[in-house]
Amino acid sequence: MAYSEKVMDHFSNPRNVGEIVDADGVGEVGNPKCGDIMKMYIKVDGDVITDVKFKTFGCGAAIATSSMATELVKGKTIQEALQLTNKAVMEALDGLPPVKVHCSVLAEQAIKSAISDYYTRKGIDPTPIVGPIEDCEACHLH
Amino acid sequence: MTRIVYADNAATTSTAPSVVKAMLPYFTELYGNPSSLYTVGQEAREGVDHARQQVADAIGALSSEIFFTSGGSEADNWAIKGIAHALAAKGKKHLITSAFEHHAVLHSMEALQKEGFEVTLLPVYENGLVKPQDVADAIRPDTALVSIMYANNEIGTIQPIPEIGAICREKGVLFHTDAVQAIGMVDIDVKAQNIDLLSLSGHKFHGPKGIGALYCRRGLRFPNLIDGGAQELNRRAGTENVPGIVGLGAAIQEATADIPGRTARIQAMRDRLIDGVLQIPRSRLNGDRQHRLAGNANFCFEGIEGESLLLMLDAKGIAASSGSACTSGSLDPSHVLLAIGLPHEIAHGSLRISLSDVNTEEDVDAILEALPPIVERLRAMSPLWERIVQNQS
Amino acid sequence: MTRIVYADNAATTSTAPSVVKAMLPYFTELYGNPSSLYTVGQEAREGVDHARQQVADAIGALSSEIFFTSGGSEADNWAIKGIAHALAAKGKKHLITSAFEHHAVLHSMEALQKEGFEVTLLPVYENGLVKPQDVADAIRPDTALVSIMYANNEIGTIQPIPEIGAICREKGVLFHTDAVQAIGMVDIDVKAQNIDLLSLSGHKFHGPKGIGALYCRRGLRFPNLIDGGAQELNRRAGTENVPGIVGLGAAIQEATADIPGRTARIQAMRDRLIDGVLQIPRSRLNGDRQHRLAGNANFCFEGIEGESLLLMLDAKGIAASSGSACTSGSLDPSHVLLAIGLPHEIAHGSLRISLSDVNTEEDVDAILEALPPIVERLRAMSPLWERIVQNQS
Ligand SMILES: Cc1ncc(COP(=O)(O)O)c(C=O)c1O
Ligand SMILES: Cc1ncc(COP(=O)(O)O)c(C=O)c1O
Ligand code: FES
Ligand code: FES
Repeated sequence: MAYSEKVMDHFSNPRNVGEIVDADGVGEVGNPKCGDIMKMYIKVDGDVITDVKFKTFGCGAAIATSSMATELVKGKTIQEALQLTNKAVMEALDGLPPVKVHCSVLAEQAIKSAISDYYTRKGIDPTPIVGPIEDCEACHLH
Repeated sequence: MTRIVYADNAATTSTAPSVVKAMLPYFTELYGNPSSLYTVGQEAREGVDHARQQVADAIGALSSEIFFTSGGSEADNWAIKGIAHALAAKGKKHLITSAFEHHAVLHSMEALQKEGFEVTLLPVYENGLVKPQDVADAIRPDTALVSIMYANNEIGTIQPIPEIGAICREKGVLFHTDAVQAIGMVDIDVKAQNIDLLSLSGHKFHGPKGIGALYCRRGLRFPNLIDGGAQELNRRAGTENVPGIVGLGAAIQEATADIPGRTARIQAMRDRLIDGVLQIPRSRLNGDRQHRLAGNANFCFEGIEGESLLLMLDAKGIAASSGSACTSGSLDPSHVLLAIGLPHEIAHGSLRISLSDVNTEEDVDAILEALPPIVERLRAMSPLWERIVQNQS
Repeated sequence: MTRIVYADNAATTSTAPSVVKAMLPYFTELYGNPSSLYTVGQEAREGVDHARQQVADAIGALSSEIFFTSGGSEADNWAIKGIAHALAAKGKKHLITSAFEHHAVLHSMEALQKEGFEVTLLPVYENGLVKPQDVADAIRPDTALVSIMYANNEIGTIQPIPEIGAICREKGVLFHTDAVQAIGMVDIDVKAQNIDLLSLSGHKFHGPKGIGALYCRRGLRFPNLIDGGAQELNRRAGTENVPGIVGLGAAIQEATADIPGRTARIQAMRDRLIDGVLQIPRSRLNGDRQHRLAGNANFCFEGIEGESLLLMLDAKGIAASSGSACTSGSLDPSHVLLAIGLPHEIAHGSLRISLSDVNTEEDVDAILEALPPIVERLRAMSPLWERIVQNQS
């Protein structure tokens, strides 16, 4: 498997684990059948994400990508957070083994899903802003 | 430095120092080709012959019935594909196996399916045991081979091999067993147990990696998997891996010298481990507790995923596994745990701890100390666990 | 005690002490299963990855194109049977090889013939060389594979592989070469020489027995020989023989580090040997003298039989061979010598002396001293020799 040191660091000491009780948006992606669920909580002030927390059921890469994704969006505007790609998450972690790429996709989608929920709660249709949140490609295999 | 607790002996074992010692002369002194006439070749030949006798003695076979292979996978492939191809000529194109065999068996079967063979996969039920009656019921006039493993590599369940052997003999169907996990743990007698073909692999009982054997009952003929030179009575080509063969012989002799004594010690540690681990809420032991390899313990912990668990155990110096080593690159949950009826989300959270005679009570202590807080920590960050707890309350 | 002169390095070589040293930690310390996540498994994985790179570098391949096998025979079987089966689906059921390939190739071809494949055996002429034009002429629209060995194991002739590779590439036919004897003796570059598949075996260049590799050009897909776990990118199942793989890597690196320097030294000894031996009346060197492995000398002595010669040499502490080791159990004369046109009675009297970098000038002296009287003695008791001498006078 050979995870990078960064991955192991974020796995062993995940940043921003937990939940935000009075979150402004909560998103959950994945599916227990395939062994991964990510749940993201965001707190928004104006259009800035002031706090973010996650909970993840999944492999080492799932936990590390969740942790890294929260780091990358914390303090950013919603627009900036929406630009976050799974590639950026992977790069920030110094790469992932090929079979684990989908875990980073999950992290990108978890952030988007939380932002979607934030808009929905405000009575705004998130679809034109956030775009569709597609199923994990690997999921179709099951 | 953290002390390393190696608790993945079902994946592979350390080579015993006595085995390495037996092998060493064959690298640099007795390095001749055993097929050669001259002295240095004949010395190598003697090493090979002696090891063949050691393997034969360990399972109640004749030395002429033992053929060395590169490991358990090759032995499985050779036996299954070989018998299938030999009997297809007589119109027998039906094979019987179980749903939770090792991939070396299952994928050989799949390759044969593509060639037009028909394969019946027997169920293994919640306890992880094949029912002999199911075997009897599945046998048809065109059945070429029954292949049922002696003991499962993930959940450690020991199959009713003597009963299955008797049924196959009575019905005149050939019987292969993958005994890779069973050697040194269970009394095996191929004659008394009516076994026609048996696979074994050195590195599972403190022998070297890359060497194994197929026992093949006298008189059974089927095509080679590896054609070429006249080695192994013309049935398995390739210059003999002399140090490996000598190591396999030494290791199997040690592992089978006193099976009751060996397993009693391992099982006592294993039982304390099981009792301790099952204190963790919402944990379960997978596979029958009685018909079980002495060293095997396989658990599921609801709400957490296996790989994270392993990585955290590794950080504490504990080497264990989830599923089997050869599938750890894949995203799919263990086919073995699915075969005993576990739902996907639970099958993802399994932990296999496998002990051998090199483990100690201190190893068990270390695992029992490290495991509960890790499970707790992973559950604390698991949204699935959150859901399970909410549903419960 | 007589000093042992080991002069059968084409049959097998002693494992270099440096190679054994590289292997040793992987038995008792870094014994983990390379497919495992935890540290002791990942350390083993690093050893395997490093060795894969060493093998790749030695032949100009990418590390992802190297698949470890249990030796040269398995690699030959896998390449030939695999490609044949893959291309049969496209209607390509014709194979081309030469008459004097190793049995691992020839018997694989025969097994395919029984399945309905057609095989063309190219001639090798008196000099023991395949003509590239013959290859070009034999290729048909339904040709699946050309398999020509890099260097012959008995008479040491080096084939025009780059020319054959170019022809195959131009005609769009896959090209496999058995390079088991050539590694460390000839500059091999699979890309420049248009080689699609190449077999090699560790024990021919002071690596361990029971480990080899198949180079397989990127993108080439064909069925596995050994199905099972996900090892070797899902293409060759079985727990990796980690010590063997590490030893293979170390050995191939040493053998190929300075091929010109290594072969010059060996060849100087070999040439003195040939010149000396050919002083014996009615002796001949088999195979082309120029296009020849640096360590190989293969002679025929009229009127005497190979086995007696070997036993008498052995009594003098000299280990050499007649034919190849893996056929020494058989009574048939070497198919290689028959292929270069020797009559049966002469083909029975061959002697192969094969030197390596562990040999010394003293070894050559010893052989040159021992051989002539032995030949004389055997001839003195040979009725065949009597007849030869009578016909001559
Ligand atoms: C040319 C050639 N091919 C194949 C082989 C087979 O290699 P192995 O015995 O390692 O399987 C040998 C030697 O035995 C050989 O010399
Ligand atoms: C039950 C069983 N069969 C077959 C094998 C394959 O053996 P090897 O990896 O030595 O080829 C293994 C272990 O890997 C096993 O546990
Ligand atoms: S999240 Fe499932 S494998 Fe990584
Ligand atoms: S979320 Fe199921 S495999 Fe990715």
